[in-house]
Amino acid sequence: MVDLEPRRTDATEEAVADVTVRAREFEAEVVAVESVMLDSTLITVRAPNGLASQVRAGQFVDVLCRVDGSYDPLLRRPYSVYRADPSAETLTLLVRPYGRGSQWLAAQGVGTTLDVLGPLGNGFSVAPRSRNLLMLAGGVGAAPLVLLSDHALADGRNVTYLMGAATAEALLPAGQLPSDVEYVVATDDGSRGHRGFVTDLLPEYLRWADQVFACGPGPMFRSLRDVSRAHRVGGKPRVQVSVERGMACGLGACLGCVVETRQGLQTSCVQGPVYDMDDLVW
Amino acid sequence: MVDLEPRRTDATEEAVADVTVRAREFEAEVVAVESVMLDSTLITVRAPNGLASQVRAGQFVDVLCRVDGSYDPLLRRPYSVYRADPSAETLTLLVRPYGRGSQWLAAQGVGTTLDVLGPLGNGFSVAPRSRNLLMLAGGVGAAPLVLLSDHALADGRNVTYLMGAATAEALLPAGQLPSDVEYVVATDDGSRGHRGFVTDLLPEYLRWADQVFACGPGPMFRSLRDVSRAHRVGGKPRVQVSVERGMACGLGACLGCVVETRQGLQTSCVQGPVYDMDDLVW
Amino acid sequence: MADLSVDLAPNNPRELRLANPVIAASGCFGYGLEYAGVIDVQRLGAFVSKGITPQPRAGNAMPRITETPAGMLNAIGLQNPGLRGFVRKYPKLWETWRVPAIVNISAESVSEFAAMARVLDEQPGVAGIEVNVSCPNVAAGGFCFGWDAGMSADVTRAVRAATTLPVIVKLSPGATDIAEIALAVEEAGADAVSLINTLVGMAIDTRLRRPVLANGTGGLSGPAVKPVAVRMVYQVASVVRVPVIGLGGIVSLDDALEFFMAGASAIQVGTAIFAQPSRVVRLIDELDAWLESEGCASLAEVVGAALPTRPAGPGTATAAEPPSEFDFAAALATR
Amino acid sequence: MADLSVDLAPNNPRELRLANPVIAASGCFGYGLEYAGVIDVQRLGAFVSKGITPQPRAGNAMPRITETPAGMLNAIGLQNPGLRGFVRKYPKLWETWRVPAIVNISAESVSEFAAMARVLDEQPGVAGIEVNVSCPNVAAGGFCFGWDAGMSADVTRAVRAATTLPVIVKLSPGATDIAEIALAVEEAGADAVSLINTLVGMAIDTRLRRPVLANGTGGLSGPAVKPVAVRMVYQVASVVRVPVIGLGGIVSLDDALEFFMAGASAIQVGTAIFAQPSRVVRLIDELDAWLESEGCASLAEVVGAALPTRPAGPGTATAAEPPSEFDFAAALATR
Ligand SMILES: Cc1cc2nc3c(=O)[nH]c(=O)nc-3n(C[C@H](O)[C@H](O)[C@H](O)COP(=O)(O)OP(=O)(O)OC[C@H]3O[C@@H](n4cnc5c(N)ncnc54)[C@H](O)[C@@H]3O)c2cc1C
Ligand SMILES: Cc1cc2nc3c(=O)[nH]c(=O)nc-3n(C[C@H](O)[C@H](O)[C@H](O)COP(=O)(O)OP(=O)(O)OC[C@H]3O[C@@H](n4cnc5c(N)ncnc54)[C@H](O)[C@@H]3O)c2cc1C
Ligand SMILES: Cc1cc2nc3c(=O)[nH]c(=O)nc-3n(C[C@H](O)[C@H](O)[C@H](O)COP(=O)(O)O)c2cc1C
Ligand SMILES: Cc1cc2nc3c(=O)[nH]c(=O)nc-3n(C[C@H](O)[C@H](O)[C@H](O)COP(=O)(O)O)c2cc1C
Ligand code: FES
Ligand code: FES
Repeated sequence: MVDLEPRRTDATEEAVADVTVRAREFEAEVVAVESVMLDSTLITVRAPNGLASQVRAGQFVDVLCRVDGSYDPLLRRPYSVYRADPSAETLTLLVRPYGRGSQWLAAQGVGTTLDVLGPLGNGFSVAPRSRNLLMLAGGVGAAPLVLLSDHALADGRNVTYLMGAATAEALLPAGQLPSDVEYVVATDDGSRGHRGFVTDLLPEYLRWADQVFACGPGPMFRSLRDVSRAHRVGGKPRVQVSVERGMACGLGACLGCVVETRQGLQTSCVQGPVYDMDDLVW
Repeated sequence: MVDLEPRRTDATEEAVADVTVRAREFEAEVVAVESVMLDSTLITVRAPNGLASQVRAGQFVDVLCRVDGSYDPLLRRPYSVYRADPSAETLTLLVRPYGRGSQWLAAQGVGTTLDVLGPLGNGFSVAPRSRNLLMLAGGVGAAPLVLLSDHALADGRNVTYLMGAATAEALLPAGQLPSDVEYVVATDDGSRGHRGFVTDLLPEYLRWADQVFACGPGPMFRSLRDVSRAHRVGGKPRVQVSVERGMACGLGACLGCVVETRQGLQTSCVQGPVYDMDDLVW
Repeated sequence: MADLSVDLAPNNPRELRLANPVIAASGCFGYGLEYAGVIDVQRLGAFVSKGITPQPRAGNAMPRITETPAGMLNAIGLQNPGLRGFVRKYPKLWETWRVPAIVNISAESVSEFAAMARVLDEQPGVAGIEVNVSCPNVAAGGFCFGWDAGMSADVTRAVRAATTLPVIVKLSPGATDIAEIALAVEEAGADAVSLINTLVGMAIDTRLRRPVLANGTGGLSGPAVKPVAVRMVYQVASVVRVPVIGLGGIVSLDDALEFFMAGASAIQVGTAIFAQPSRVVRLIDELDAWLESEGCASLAEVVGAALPTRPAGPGTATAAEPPSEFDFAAALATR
Repeated sequence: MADLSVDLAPNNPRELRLANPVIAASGCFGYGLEYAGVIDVQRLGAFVSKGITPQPRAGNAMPRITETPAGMLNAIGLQNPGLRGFVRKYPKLWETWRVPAIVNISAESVSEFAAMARVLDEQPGVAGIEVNVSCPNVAAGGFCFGWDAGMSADVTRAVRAATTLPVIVKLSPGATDIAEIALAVEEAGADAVSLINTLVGMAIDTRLRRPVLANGTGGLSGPAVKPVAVRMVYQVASVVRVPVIGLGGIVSLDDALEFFMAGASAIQVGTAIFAQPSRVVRLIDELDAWLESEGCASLAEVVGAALPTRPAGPGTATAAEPPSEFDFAAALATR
């Protein structure tokens, strides 16, 4: 007789999203395009009713980066929501031209209609009692932390936004952040702010912060982990990171984007992309 | 022993183009875009040195109808040269939005750079002693006959240009033809010119014409053949037609575009697209 | 409204009657739930669950997916909660749904396949079983069941004996002679066949100088594979009598029509759902409208329309008759 | 300048030495002449002629080609002037060329293959023979030579005996186990193997309700097939010792590098030449520049870089070792 009982108790069962994600696939007209951060583009699109007010910081949208009639590139690309304007009913994305999808997207002009699926993902969670929020941004990782800053200020919290880049021109311009945000920068070449890694600045803010939120490239995460180990006390403050995985469906169906966590395998598109750093197995 | 001598004497050997086609693959900037004939577009591109003066009427160019970085649609699309301006060094194409390639092409704006291969094909041949040239155009088949008219007038010949379409708006506007051309039209709905098929007009011009040049949709060709059978005398005037085959290489290499002629199989991209109607096996 | 309904198990008293022939493919639709907040899942003809195995599986290491020209590679490695975990959760939910749910099963031995079918037989909310034979047969040294007619038939026979549910056998395109496999599983009692599963492919990360996927190879799907899928459906539909379910790269109505005309009674949409979820539902409406415009009262009128009138012999991919004379005018007619 | 040269017949005294590893594929470059007015043909590593058959062939009826997602189908039907017609015309022309010309041959029996090789052996201007085994074996009821290891070996052995020219055997992706075929033709005396030929596919004209191609089926090529080709090259390069020539969907430098890293000593470009002729020559320069930037003195340093260190056993498609731990940071590094 064949044994059909589990041989091991792992977390594969939980990996299947129980939640049904409420997302919309919509036609989004590009209403504004702006160059920013050296080579990147801010693309603002019209969003359907209510979406801009519902979206949570850290959530993303999946954009089809091709014209109708072409099947290549085939899959959608995820982009974090950079800013959401509920009164104008618009969403803004920060797109760095990297490969085929993003280059196509960054080249679209006002008036183009994009096929967008969202909002997707869990988003950051800010504890009700957190007063002081510390953002740690690298490159286009700046995007979800801008929306988080907007929301945090609206809720009356304090925000310090640390950002690192190679040179001054690759930094998010200060004008992009609300004036109440304390904006502290680092550049590799010292052309603005601290000369060195943005994570060098972390220790002095860790005591101040009730929560830390990070999004950036791999090396930044590795350094964040090391600094946290050395400088956090009793695992405080908690650190949430937004991770990046190749995605196909964005809805927990394909299991292509899983992340190993202490709670088992999780779909980073539904159960992520935001995780408590200490929950990640890495 | 295996017999390696030909079993049959057919024309497959001739089907291999002996001529090496001189063509250039070039980046062509779109310098003008104009709507014409209901839904079609005239696209004018900058051509490399000398090409606009070398191109023969009836030749075509192969255009890559996708952005770099996308592999779909994969193959080039052939478009007849509609007009060539040697002083401005430009070529103009007449593009009807039909499927994926032409829709993409027709949507490109001024400033886009296209990847173009050409000039390709044999082009029409006008006998030195031909005085009176009769054009027979249907739909975007108008394109090569416009360039042929331009060249014929420059050589001091007489041109009558017959064109048929469903409605007046689908006709080539008279302003697109040199004023010395006699332009005679037919529409299915009678909204301009003769009500009926353009080939109804043929008989009265066949006696006048020294040569006939035709390009248009299948039904027009069928009707041209029937009218010619009934009204030509001793096979005169000669009729040249430009045929359309799916093409991959445009250079006689793939053998995907062959046409059966009385001289054997021929590659319509090199040995065509222009044939003496009486040479086609159909 | 044309008649879009289809019974995919005409030889089975339990039937597998679908309101329309558009099915979401296995592995591309989770357990139905995942897409319920985005599209109206109940409008589909049916959906096929992610592949279930006897035991829970954690799947392969990451990366598991990568994009290729007009396609994608996946090596999920059948991550799933195992049959028991599956049974605890989904059948009772699906029982409340209108859309038929088909369970896709994979195993590494004939007896495991049979054991799974036996358990599923009793479950509410399960409309049928799709048997994925594109998996290694451990007893045969890891050679894929689906590449061998005998092994494919063995699995089919065992599953057939273990359940009265409609049984669809999903064929692997890795077989040199797919028609031979199809005939073998038909003979062994399959109610229907579905094809194609993914082709085995690989992408290399040239920066890291190793395969992109942690598993090395992966399954190729999406529009890129459509011509291979249409050919195989045509080949199989030419020789079997059971319904053929066609899939592989379907995105648009025209793609779907290619499969219907090649002989598919129903179609599945996989990868394209990832790209445009709403399109799979729109496809049903478009198909209905197209049939109307063609004056067809039912889909059945176009199924197999491109097949040669008499089915070809086993294993041949004979073409429909070429036009008897060189049709110059017809070829010109696109202009 | 990195060393781009490669000898594709190291076991053959006549050698098949190429200045660089970029070859124009059979059927996509005519007889070399067709592209001579558009690109500098002499810069190529080599080119392979259109497939030649013992007798002249008029090829298939039209339509012969159609486009598919990121690919194309062709059913040219080997239109060619026959061996004698070919011999009258091209070898003496090629003798004046710098670029090595390889002749692609097809036949329907082992003895015909051998007879062709015997004639070519004496021709000037012919640098090697590529044996296309993707054709029906009339003696075996039309079953494709290339799908059977024994039949592929028979052809190879016969050609080997008939000529001292370098012999490349071009493998068909229709074989379920391509590594087995590759080993068989290596054993039978092939100097090198090239792969892949086209996959068999079909497109349906839904307006006419019949296959688009007059022949019904056609060969699928272009970027769409690249993942299948890379996988097969990887699989074959893991087991054979003779040089492997990789092809199938190559357009860009990155595509070419995938094949080199999967174990190809040289590559062929087919369909992509139709789309962008100038790119095949640019590829040589890009490859050179890339090797320089990577600090490689020769191409050989990257050939097989993605292969597992020890070749896997015959017929297995074992992946390179997956990263030992879940490399979170590396996966994030693309951001
Ligand atoms: C949650 C999330 C949020 C993101 N937010 C932003 C943002 O705000 N701004 C921004 O510029 N970018 C963002 N990205 C990255 C973005 O989605 C694209 O990956 C990026 O733009 C590169 O795509 P491309 O098409 O240009 O590059 P490509 O050339 O297609 O891919 C670049 C690399 O990524 C890999 N890759 C791409 N797609 C997949 C996939 N589906 N599966 C596996 N591997 C894949 C490829 O293998 C390749 O090596 C985010 C990604 C995620 C997951
Ligand atoms: C010599 C020549 C001159 C032409 N001149 C003009 C012109 O001046 N203006 C103009 O608008 N059009 C012209 N065409 C037609 C043009 O090349 C395209 O075929 C047309 O624009 C439709 O392409 P598409 O990509 O929009 O349609 P698609 O949707 O790609 O194709 C439309 C149909 O054509 C078939 N088809 C397309 N490409 C191929 C191929 N490579 N092989 C086989 N079948 C194929 C498809 O099967 C499909 O049924 C010309 C064609 C030729 C051969
Ligand atoms: C991410 C992914 C996971 C898949 N998982 C399964 C599976 O578990 N069982 C199965 O039989 N097929 C599976 N397939 C194959 C699909 O069901 C389908 O056969 C294939 O993708 C071809 O169809 P498509 O081109 O429409 O995607 C999977 C495909 C993808 C893309
Ligand atoms: C139009 C066309 C004709 C071909 N003719 C031949 C041939 O005569 N002999 C042969 O071995 N391969 C032939 N092939 C196959 C190619 O040489 C090559 O194996 C295949 O197209 C895959 O490579 P690609 O994707 O780079 O085109 C042909 C391919 C095409 C597209
Ligand atoms: S992208 Fe499909 S499960 Fe996350
Ligand atoms: S298009 Fe290739 S031969 Fe004419």
